[in-house]
Amino acid sequence: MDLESLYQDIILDHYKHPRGKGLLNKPLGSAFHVNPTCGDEITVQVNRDAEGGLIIGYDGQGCSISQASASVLVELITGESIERSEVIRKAFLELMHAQGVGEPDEDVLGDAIAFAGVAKFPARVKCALLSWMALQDAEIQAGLITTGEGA
Amino acid sequence: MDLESLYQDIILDHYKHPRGKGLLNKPLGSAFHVNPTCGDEITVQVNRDAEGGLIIGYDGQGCSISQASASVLVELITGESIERSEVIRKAFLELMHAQGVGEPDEDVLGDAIAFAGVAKFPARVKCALLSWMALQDAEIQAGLITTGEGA
Amino acid sequence: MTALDVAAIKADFPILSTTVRGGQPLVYLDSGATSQKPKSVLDAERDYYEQHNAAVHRGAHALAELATEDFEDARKVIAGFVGARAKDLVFTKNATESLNLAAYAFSNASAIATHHSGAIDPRFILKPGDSIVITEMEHHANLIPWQEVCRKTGASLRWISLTEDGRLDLSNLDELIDSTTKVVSIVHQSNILGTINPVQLIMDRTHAVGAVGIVDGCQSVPHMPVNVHELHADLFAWSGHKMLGPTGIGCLWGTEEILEAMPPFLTGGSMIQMVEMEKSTFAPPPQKFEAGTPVVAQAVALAAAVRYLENLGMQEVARHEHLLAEHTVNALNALDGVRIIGPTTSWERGSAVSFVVDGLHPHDVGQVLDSRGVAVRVGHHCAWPTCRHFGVPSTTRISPYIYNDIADIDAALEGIVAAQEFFGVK
Amino acid sequence: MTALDVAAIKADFPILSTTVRGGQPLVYLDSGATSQKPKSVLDAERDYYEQHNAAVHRGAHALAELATEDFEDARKVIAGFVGARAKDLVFTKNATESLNLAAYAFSNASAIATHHSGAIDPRFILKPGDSIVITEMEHHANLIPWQEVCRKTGASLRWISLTEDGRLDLSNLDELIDSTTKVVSIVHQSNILGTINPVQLIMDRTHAVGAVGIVDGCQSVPHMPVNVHELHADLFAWSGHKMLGPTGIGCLWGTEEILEAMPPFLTGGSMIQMVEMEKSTFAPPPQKFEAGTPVVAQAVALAAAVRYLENLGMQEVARHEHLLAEHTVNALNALDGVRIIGPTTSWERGSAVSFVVDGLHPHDVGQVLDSRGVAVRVGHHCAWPTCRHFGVPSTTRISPYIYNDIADIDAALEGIVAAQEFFGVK
Ligand SMILES: Cc1ncc(COP(=O)(O)O)c(C=O)c1O
Ligand SMILES: Cc1ncc(COP(=O)(O)O)c(C=O)c1O
Repeated sequence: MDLESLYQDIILDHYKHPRGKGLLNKPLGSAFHVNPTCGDEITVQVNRDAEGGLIIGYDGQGCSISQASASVLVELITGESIERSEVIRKAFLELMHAQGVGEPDEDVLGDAIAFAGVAKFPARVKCALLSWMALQDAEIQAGLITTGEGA
Repeated sequence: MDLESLYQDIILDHYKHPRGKGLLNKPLGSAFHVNPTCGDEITVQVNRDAEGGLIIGYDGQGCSISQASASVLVELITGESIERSEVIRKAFLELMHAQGVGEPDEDVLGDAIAFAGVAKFPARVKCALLSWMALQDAEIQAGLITTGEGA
Repeated sequence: MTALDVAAIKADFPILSTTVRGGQPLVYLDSGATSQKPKSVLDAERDYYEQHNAAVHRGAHALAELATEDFEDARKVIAGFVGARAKDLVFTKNATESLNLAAYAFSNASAIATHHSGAIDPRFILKPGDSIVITEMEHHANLIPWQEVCRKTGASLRWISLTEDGRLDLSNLDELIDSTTKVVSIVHQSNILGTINPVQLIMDRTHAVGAVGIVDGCQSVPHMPVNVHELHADLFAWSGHKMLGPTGIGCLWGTEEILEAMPPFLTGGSMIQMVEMEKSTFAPPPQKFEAGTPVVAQAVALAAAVRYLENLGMQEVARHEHLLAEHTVNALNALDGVRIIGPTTSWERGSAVSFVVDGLHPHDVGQVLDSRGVAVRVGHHCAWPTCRHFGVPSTTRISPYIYNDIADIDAALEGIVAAQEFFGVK
Repeated sequence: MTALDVAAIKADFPILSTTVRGGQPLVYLDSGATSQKPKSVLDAERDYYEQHNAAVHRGAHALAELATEDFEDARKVIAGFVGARAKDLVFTKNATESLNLAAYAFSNASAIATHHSGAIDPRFILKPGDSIVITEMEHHANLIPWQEVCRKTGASLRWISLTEDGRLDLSNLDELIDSTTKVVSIVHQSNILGTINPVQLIMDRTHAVGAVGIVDGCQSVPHMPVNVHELHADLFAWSGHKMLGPTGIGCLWGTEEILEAMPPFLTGGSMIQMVEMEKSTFAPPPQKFEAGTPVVAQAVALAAAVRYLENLGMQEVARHEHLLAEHTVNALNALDGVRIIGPTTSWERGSAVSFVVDGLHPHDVGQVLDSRGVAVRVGHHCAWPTCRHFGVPSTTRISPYIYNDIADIDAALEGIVAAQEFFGVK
């Protein structure tokens, strides 16, 4: 098997050098998610800056995929509007459920297109989605989106 | 299949003309048994005559095998001593578990040797044993034998 | 005349070309108890073991992925068969476990509520004064679990009685199902009488009083098209082994809402969200109800059974069985000294037909049939109170399936006459 | 060096000659999760369906006789494997159900006792103030059912803690198991640590305080000779699928006395003595605990698995696994940056070995091994609190069986080094 198709350099880089890791002082919403098969945990928090752009905080422990995914999430979502962040979140979900077929949109997903290879490993899809599911819950908690939206 | 090897003439005769069917006035012991797969029921009762010989009463409903078996039981056990009745009961149990091999002892079993063919039909062995198991319980209840004896 | 090509179907079932009792060709008419299995089902199970077998949901290696995919694909196929979504389908070991799972929701909730207030959905909490309603034609699997719930909670059991021709007596339905009623659990098609019950009507009354409605579909799913949404039930249980599937698998469908609300039943691995020594939280349904290593190979095989049936078409299956039912009831009605227990016409009834023969015990009827290679069931068919209702200790039951034709039924009919002759009651 | 002819054994398992991940030969080291199945087991199951399949215990026709005989012969063979009598062996769907069956005896008895005094054996009635004792190395299957019993009865849960090298800390055993204790339920061999526990000693203490003693034998029965009488337990649970058997079957052995005393768990057909609408009485064990159509084909197949193992000899199996354990722990001890979670010597431990790699997450270790065709398990192995105890979120586990040799272990070891290199932590 081609290990590099799963562990792309971008993923390994985010894993080793996570961007924006750390919790917020006064989050608007916060969600703790856990992967029940391996015990990996993540807390994702949201707030908004003066212009209404999103501020993301997170902390957790887990495998390279789940950690890199959270780091990429922060990079992609920080400063974005709710609407734009929903577009990105849904595109990432779609990518993860595409089982490796189709061309991800780099304009929307940026570094996250590196996760295309993960979609071929059903057991790792959960890892990649962990922070994104927590983001959704944190946004619901913050009243920024309503339940079920784009679930 | 040879239906006659199961339904021997003696069995059919006892089925159509049951001997000594009916309950006792004041039984020493009485046991009600039921076959949980078909709902067949039998009550067997014991008492003793002046010389200590056994008196048997029974009533119930069921298939030809269970009814004929009860009738044969009455014929064989009535008037016998406890000791002798235990010999007969155990011989009948053995016959039923012999799966049709070996030669039953006609001196002990009398008409009951006709049940040798029943032993080849596991589902019918229960029918044949119904009254004999009830007899054992009735004798235990009457204090004539103790639990487990020859079980 | 029949809707199915029975000869071709028979050829798919290896056991149907065997002989019994010293060379008699087997005529299998005991499918109400358990059905036979086509080659494709046996192949599916074996292929799973030889190619993909691994622990599902827990592993990350290649086989674990394949096994998990097989298992969840099977769930989709089986759920789709009854018009349901995969996420609303729980696998159990048999319909009996499915019905117990439902019953334990009530006794567990009631027990937890005595020690912990709140957090438990009040619909499941039973106490003295509450009632549970079933029918007098229930299989023991849908009777004794409710007796046990009553023993544990103090609730009381009520039942819908039967008419002379083996249908539900609905004359006092609104009194039976009243404001005290918390659960109504009824059989869709009776395994002993063959009656098909007006489930939707009873479920609607159930919901009118705010009770939970449960349907036992053991004898309907194998024999007719079933769409769970049309029944208006909250929970719907059935078994795999009666519909060409293997032993060891049962199903419980539930609405998303009810499955979410029910407390778990079996607990352990794979049904959890988080576990500490002091307390645990649970996964969403269906995992919440599937503790431990699930019945994986059985699910894969049952999906193959579903594919086999879908290939025939359930409308065609139902039509075929209706023709067999018609032939059977007409022929039995015409036989001297034979009385059908259950509906004597083919209207709203399945192909399983119970009967008694004057002067003959069912065991003896069954034995004569068996001596001719014809396998039927004798006994109370796990519906003992139904037998009592009709004043018989037991019955003989002919229950055909897709691989039976009119000739098979006729073999049974001839056997009945032969039994009457053998025992001299004719 | 090994006690078994592994090459010959491998040839009996079709799946072991398949390839994964684009042509890598499969090295299966996840038998602690579920074992693979030899041809003879698959043949036995198929033969049953093709020749004898019918409803057991209920039918009187030829097939029903054959099926019943197959099923009850299987019970004898499987019971005999652990030195037990057939009548003391209950079939379930998995060990999780077996352990739940045991736990529900207590919650059911307690609930019934609140509504009906007498008739219930007081040993099973729990109330606030009573305690249940387990260990900190239990599989969720032997933890959550007891948490649930506590929620339902108000009893409290206690546990035996662990030493640094993954053994039970028995220093305060007599305080933990005291006069308040009604149940002690412990694992024979830990699935995550590999530790073999001094079960007999703990069971003797259990009986000294008059409590019921239960042992989870999931990881012992497949791997060593087990005689239930030597363990001094009242109840003993294990699964079929971890010992070459099919999915969908578990076992519960109990002493005659305890099985008689326990209330039933699942209720329905085949477990009854008499049934009326108002009340039912129950059959003697084991039928009392086997409601509904049992796992017949699975029992037949599990009996074939037992025959396969008996043919190898369980002493030889244990010796083989001991050699593998020794090799594995020694090699892992010698690897830089690798820490075994559990006993670091082969004394009183099985061949399943968990470990963590500095700087690497178990998922990533497992993935690298998987890319080389080596299947291991990563995660908390359904023993999450045990992971917490050792301060790790999860582990990687190598768990070999009779079809693995030293070369298989070495393939895993090489994979660990490759993972360290790939992720640059070496
Ligand atoms: C020690 C132990 N107990 C219980 C179980 C549960 O077994 P099953 O999943 O077969 O019910 C397992 C296996 O997963 C185990 O290893
Ligand atoms: C109507 C009905 N309900 C429940 C059951 C129980 O099914 P199982 O034995 O598969 O659990 C049966 C079959 O025996 C049945 O016919």
